[in-house]
Amino acid sequence: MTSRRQRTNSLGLTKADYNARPTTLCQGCGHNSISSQIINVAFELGIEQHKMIKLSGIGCSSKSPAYFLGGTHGFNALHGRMPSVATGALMGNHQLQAIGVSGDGDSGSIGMGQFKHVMRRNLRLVYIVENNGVYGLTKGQFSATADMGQFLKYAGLNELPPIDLCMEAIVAGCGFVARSFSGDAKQVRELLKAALSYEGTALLDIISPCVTFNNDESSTKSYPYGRLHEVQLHDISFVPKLDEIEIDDYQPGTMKEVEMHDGSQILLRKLEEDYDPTDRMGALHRLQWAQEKQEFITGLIYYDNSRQALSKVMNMIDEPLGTLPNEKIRPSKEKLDQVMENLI
Amino acid sequence: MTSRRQRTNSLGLTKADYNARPTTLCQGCGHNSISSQIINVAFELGIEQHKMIKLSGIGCSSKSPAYFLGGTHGFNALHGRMPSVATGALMGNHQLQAIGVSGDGDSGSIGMGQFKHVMRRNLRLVYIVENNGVYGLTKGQFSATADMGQFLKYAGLNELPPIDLCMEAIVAGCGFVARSFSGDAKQVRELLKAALSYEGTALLDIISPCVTFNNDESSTKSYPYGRLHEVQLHDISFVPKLDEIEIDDYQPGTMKEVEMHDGSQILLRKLEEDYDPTDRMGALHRLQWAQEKQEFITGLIYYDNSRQALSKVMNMIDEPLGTLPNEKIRPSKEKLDQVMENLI
Amino acid sequence: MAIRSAIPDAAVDDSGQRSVINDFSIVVATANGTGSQTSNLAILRAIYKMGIPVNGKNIFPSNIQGLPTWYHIRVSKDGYVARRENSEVLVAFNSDTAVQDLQDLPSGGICIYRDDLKGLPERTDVTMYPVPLVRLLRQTGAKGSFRDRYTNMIYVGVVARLLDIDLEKLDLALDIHFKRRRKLVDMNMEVIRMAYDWAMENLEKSDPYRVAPMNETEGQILITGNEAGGLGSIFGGVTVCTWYPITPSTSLVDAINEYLPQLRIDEETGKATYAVVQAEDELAAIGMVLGAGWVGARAMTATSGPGISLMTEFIGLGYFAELPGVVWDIQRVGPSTGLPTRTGQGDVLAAYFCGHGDTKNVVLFPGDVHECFKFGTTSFNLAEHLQTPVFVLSDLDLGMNNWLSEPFDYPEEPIIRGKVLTAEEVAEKGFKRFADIDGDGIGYRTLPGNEHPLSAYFTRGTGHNEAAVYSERSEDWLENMERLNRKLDTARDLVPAPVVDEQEDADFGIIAFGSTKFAIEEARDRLAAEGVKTSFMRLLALPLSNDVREFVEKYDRVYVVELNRDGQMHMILQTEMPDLATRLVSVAHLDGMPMTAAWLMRTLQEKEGEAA
Amino acid sequence: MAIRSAIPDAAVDDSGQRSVINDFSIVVATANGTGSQTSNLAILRAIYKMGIPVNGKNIFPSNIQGLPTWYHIRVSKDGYVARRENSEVLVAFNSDTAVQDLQDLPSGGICIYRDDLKGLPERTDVTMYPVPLVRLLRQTGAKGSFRDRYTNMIYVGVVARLLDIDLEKLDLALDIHFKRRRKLVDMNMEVIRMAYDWAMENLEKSDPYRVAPMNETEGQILITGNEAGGLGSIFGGVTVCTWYPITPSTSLVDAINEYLPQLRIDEETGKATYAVVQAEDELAAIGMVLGAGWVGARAMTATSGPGISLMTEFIGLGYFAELPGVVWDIQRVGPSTGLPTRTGQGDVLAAYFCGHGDTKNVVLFPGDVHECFKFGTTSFNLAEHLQTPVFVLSDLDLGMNNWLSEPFDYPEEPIIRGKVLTAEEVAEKGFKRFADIDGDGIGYRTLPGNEHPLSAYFTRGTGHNEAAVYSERSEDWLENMERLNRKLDTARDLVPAPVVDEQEDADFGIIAFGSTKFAIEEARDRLAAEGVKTSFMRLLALPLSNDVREFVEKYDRVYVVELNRDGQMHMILQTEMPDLATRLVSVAHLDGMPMTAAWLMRTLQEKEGEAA
Ligand SMILES: Cc1ncc(C[n+]2csc(CCOP(=O)(O)OP(=O)(O)O)c2C)c(N)n1
Ligand SMILES: Cc1ncc(C[n+]2csc(CCOP(=O)(O)OP(=O)(O)O)c2C)c(N)n1
Ligand code: SF4
Ligand code: SF4
Ligand SMILES: [Mg+2]
Ligand SMILES: [Mg+2]
Repeated sequence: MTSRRQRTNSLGLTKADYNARPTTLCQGCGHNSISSQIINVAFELGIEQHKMIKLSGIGCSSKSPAYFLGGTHGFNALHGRMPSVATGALMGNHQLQAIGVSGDGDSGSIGMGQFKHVMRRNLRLVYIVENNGVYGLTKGQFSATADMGQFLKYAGLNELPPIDLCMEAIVAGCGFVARSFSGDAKQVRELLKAALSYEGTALLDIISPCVTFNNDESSTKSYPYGRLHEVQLHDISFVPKLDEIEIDDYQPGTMKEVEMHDGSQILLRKLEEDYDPTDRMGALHRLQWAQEKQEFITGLIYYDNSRQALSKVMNMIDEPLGTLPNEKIRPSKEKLDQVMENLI
Repeated sequence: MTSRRQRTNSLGLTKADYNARPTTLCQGCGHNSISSQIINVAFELGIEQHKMIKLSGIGCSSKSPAYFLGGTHGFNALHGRMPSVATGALMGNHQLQAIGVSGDGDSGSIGMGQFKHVMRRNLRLVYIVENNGVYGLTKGQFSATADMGQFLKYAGLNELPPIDLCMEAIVAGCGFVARSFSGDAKQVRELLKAALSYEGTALLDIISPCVTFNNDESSTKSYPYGRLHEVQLHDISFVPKLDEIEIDDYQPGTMKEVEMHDGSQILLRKLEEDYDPTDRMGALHRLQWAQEKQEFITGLIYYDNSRQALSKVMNMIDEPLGTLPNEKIRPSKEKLDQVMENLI
Repeated sequence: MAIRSAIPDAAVDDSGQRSVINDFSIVVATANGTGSQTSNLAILRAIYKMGIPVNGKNIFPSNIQGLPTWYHIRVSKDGYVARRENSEVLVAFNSDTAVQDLQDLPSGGICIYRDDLKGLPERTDVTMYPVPLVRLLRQTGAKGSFRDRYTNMIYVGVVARLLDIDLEKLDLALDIHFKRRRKLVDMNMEVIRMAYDWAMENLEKSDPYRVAPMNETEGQILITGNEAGGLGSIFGGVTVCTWYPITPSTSLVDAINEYLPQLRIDEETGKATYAVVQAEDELAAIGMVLGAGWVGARAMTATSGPGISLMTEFIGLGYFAELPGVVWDIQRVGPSTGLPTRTGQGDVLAAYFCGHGDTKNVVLFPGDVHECFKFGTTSFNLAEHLQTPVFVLSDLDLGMNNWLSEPFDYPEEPIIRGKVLTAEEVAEKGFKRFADIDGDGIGYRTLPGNEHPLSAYFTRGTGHNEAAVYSERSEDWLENMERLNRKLDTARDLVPAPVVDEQEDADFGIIAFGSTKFAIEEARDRLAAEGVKTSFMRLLALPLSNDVREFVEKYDRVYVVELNRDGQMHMILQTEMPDLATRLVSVAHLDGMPMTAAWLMRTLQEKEGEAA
Repeated sequence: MAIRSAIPDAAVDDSGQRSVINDFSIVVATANGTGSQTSNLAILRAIYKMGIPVNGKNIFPSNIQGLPTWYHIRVSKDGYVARRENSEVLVAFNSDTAVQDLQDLPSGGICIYRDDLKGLPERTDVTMYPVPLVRLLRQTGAKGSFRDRYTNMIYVGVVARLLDIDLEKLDLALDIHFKRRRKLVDMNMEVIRMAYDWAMENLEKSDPYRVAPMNETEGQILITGNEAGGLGSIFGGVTVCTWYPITPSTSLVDAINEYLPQLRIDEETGKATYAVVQAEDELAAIGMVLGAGWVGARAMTATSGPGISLMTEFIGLGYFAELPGVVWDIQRVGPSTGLPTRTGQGDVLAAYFCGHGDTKNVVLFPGDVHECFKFGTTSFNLAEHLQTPVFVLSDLDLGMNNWLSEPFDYPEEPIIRGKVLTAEEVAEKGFKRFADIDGDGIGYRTLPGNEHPLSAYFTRGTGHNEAAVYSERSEDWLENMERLNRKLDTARDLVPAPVVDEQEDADFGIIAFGSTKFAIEEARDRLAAEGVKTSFMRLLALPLSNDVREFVEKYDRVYVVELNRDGQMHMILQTEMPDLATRLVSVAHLDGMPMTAAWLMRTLQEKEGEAA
């Protein structure tokens, strides 16, 4: 075999270094594409895998952390409970960058409460919902994001209104809310990069078709539907803080730049004229409208970086709490004696 | 003692007939006022107590069903779990009219998931949140509806954004969403009456001050704040279907009538010019605005009766399932034999 | 006491050829999500349609597509249906596992394999039948997803030829499977026939295994425990069924969903006499059950271990507030998420003591599909009569695999609604919710909707007195909790009594429960053949009925056989009979697979050796 | 063996008057939410500042305001602190309960009551001291909410006069209570003095009860078990504490929240070396604990029964995925919501077997405030060393009541972080997460953030092999579960050993755990005085250490004493020692109140009678 030099990134690593175990998901499952994009992004950004953690709940989607970033510690938690485990992990070590992967059943049904509350807390967590409108792993029941009126061979007719996780996140206080489509690799990548730079909880609600149980074109969560109907709100690119920003074809009014905490930028080339992702009401409005019209909008739906990450709010020491030396975590004898004195 | 004739209602009952055990809540607790209004409304509407059920979770608020409608079966469930118990009860007997009482901790913290999902299901349930921004029964911790930046003696500074249960309900698909103030007896009553006529889940988010732990005027959930800052979106009155409607001072454009499924009407005398409670986006918008401005708006915030109650969607037989005769619930021998035949 | 070899002795048949007829096992190794279930079920059905007792067990992975799956078919002229440790006939169609699969094949067995498999070990002690899969597939002209399906039909054809399976019966089996859609049947039969013919021409049968028609399955049905439980619940009068999907319980509710519309639509109105609700999680599912039970519905849910854990708080409420409700736990392997597609009996303690504080719950243990059906009525009757949550502990093996069985008789057990007072009765006798009028610990209840003004009371998980009024008084607490204990004692007489089979002068006793009965019965037969006499008590319920003690008293050693690590039933038996504790010997084992008679014989032999 | 009368024999003092000094109990009956706690604590503190051993128990309702509350103060020159069945001194200030309260007063007792109480029974066998509350209140000029508070100070003054409590010490007690805010102290002392003076002039002391200074409490601290546990956790190195409020555990986290800023702000940076998070519920609280434990934090939560039930699924994950974490369960009375403000020991089974499938957890049982403090370190050490969730089962009585105690010594037990590999160690030795290298069942772990590329692994609740890779293989499951059992055996040697006090030729043994020790010690003293010898083993942990068996082997009868209905520890002991099962006699009782020595003596006497 000819030994072609493999492309390496700033750390001198090849993309293969970001692989993990081979997937056991179905061929063509949207979740696999998302895993690939995570690998791509980690490679492109030159991420050090040991500085990250990956977490998930239970479901096909939640299995996927086993299939990317093999050099990163992972935690496959309980059904619907990834948020609390991530919260604990990020309290115990707030230096880590966390990716949480969940499903629509995992987050929208059993995990609804934890989903809402992790959004309120605003930890530094990229929260990916691999949304297929169905319970994949248990073979095809409707999840809470399935459309009202949808019909599935296994589950019959869905008669309940869908939960829109982007809306839920915004209402709960999340400051980075995006929707994308696993078939739109570039957008997924750029959103992922931006989310990783965000100093708080970033929600990526990625429509990720289940080819086995919910891929009929009549379903808004299918590939055919997504390919035909995706409406990008903007063309998004992420510019890391070190890069020289060079914007070609700059036309006033067609481009929005969003400056992030760490100095990176999100560049949005507007496709939908007056969409402003920093306007909370506008964002809710747009989502509501899309829901009514069954429009599949994608892009950075809402952005706000006015809230601080929880570790800052809590004034936590810079070092990870979990590995503080014993001297720092057991007060002195004098201090105990003082306390005792006051109790006499 | 002189025996004054007591006022009686259409059933010949006095108001006292709607009492239950004496309250064990603190004197002046907002929850007690709400209980009184429930008693008033039941008396005024001539409600037959055995046709109702009352349910609750755990908390001071959730104790209150013990203090109204003593002739009604009650169920004091688990913390945050009233919605599922109510759902089961209304599946088992969809003829019953249900009042569910919960607290802001009960619904907004531990019960968030069930809260959202009962709204999606749309059973015939009047869901009252007695919202005081605090955990009363466990003595003064912040609940999820407490304002960001609020300070409490016991709990210190609240650094998380509040959950707005009206917004949550609308986003989840609820078609009757109202906010009120336990200090505004008349409004509470009219909203309650309307909610009882609604054929689906109706949310009443009633700010109900905790005089013991959260009644400082700096708190938006206090009596002083409520009294000073309440902004009614409209003056609401409920007209049962049998009443002759007589509207005095009718001025075009100042009044909105909402026709309910059962023929009753809600009359809204507009106080806020262009507020239209049947506009979902407008409602979300208004709530969002109020949240940002810390405005205390009350009234019928959102109304929609396009969805059917779950029992209809499920095409359930008219009689309560729970008490169907044995013949109706055990299929015949012939049917079993048929099934067996097909399995050979 | 020698353990027999796993391979039945070969006999010599009329034609003078050594042959093993209707007494061997087949294992089909494929990947899941390829449709191999259709093929495997076809083989199973065809054999049983030939009148031969047979049992199929699917050992499948916890994913949707592409991971190894093994389908075990046991053909047993004597009607044994337990798993066997070895299968003599291997269909090696999964390249990922073929090497190991072939290694596991016992000496003398046969291996039917796709000839594109690489690196198979050389074995001279087995018969190898290569199948030129790619070529045969090409002949079918199959493309795309059909390639997978036809691959599976190809091994059906080859197996049919080699084992003498009747092609007519295969056609019948597919006809049933595809619900009479002949086109589908014919398409698949064509492939089967092609492979059959190819095998006829190209493979020389040189092994002893084959089937031959019998008359032992006439009129029998083929059904899974979950279907039986679902049907049983329908004939038991379920009106509210709530659930949250979880393997291996999902198919129980699937069955309910499938059969309800055909069995329980009200004839007059065309409306449903039931409600099935997919809940947002197990917390909600059990909450709904108790809410529905409170208003009088026969309410149930089905779940597995993780769901039971989540329901713990609500079960405690149900116990203490005395609410009826039925929870089917189709056990898989725990702790935690564990092995979702493997079988076990590890939730005995979790169910019996479910809840903090002092709780003890009624638990039923169906041992076969008949009992699954039967307990559909029994569970509701107990729940309503005792006003308490009732668990039904089945398992993945019983629940998800197909079992041959006599058709179910119409239930003899009437539908019993328990002590519910009407308005008239309240008027007559008065009403105190928790008064123990009958001395059995069970109070009378009224349902919401009862018009009598005194019928209303407040149901709660907090302390209360006889009149259901909130109380923190020590005496009220004590009395109430003692009454609940009395109620549990009442339950001892009400729950189904153990099934006992005693042999005179038995060497020892065996106590077990649930689906291990098949392995135990087989082991007992084989032991008996070797002169070892045993008595067997199969528990059908907790709390224990009083005859358990009598049984244990009779034997010096009573082996408590169960599929878990800690010997959970053994613990419960010990605590209820401390004076007999040392007679009770735990035989507990859990590796995710159904128990085999061979393992049990070996283990009993060892333990008997120790005791001797 | 006769039970002594509940009232201590009165002695005759120097002055020739019959007197009971420093050996009686007071009960103050008020309504909650009125501030009576301040008054009661003042009495308690003043007595202890007089050098007299004393203990206070608050029997309060589960609401915020207006329901009956009883505060029991036991004055005991001998240092007994268990609850007594009767109190000789009644302060009847709650009109709702006064009739019953007076009825409960033992003959010879005294009743200090507000003279506006109606319908009190006539009793000639007790001494009645009426207090003209309204008049005295008027004298204070108090209005509004001050009326309640001053009402309570009025009884303090009267009690002080009648029992000879030192006014100086009362001043000191209030000074401590109000944290040196003298104005508050003086305002209240003024009312106390007024009432004292009124009593001096108007009430003629005609009963024997009084206190007299001793020197037995010098240097002692007054602290609740929850404060001690909170402090202990801080000195044990807690870094992440998550919680959801629930009575009676809330005050443990309150203590942590109160002390952390003063003890654990990093001196260099002024930043926090800890994180305390109020979770949205118990499911989230325990999830956070396990997530934090996974990254190396010493993480804990505190809850009570309902919280434990909700945590069940996560505890199973913690057990199986081998994650450290500490759960304090301050037990209240269950099942279900039960009696939230009453005490019990009903969560033993729920904690030990928490989780479906086969789980067994490490559980600690502190018996006094010292052990609460100590176990703050022990619990984390065990959790990290054993890589598993550890329960600490305290109870409401121990946790929420104030106890006199020697000040806590600085912990001797070092902080132990368990088997955690650094990047260098991974490079050197390699890494296989679940390999049992040391034969103790405990693998080595790496923490997220470890730079070595081989250090990463995937933590999960599903089946896995030694290398932490997903596996459905039977052998992997078996091996892993057997290793977990070995780990539990390792725990037997690591957990704190039982505390044993044996008497030679003891008539029988007693096994107990937790806060019942006070009643047991008192009962043993009294039994000894009557010639009955007993040996006492107080368990500090589950799993049982091996010395338990040795203890049981020595006695024909071993009473297992516990505050629950079902004798939960008794069950566990029986199953672990079936051969000794018949020696173990359950003495279980739960009515919500702390155990009394008198009850225990009575019960033991009965059981001994039966045995004889
Ligand atoms: C407590 C609990 N309940 C139920 C299950 C069974 N279960 C596993 S995955 C799943 C649904 C997964 O759906 P989703 O989150 O949408 O993921 P997908 O498979 O579609 O990617 C369920 C119900 C479980 N593992 N745990
Ligand atoms: C599972 C569980 N966790 C915690 C508690 C303790 N608890 C009782 S009430 C309550 C909070 C009540 O707050 P809210 O719902 O706002 O009612 P409020 O008392 O303010 O009316 C809590 C945490 C409980 N009863 N059950
Ligand atoms: S079942 Fe659906 S979600 Fe699961 S792996 Fe297959 S395609 Fe993906
Ligand atoms: S504590 Fe607050 S919420 Fe509870 S009863 Fe008192 S005033 Fe009401
Ligand atoms: Mg999904
Ligand atoms: Mg509240």
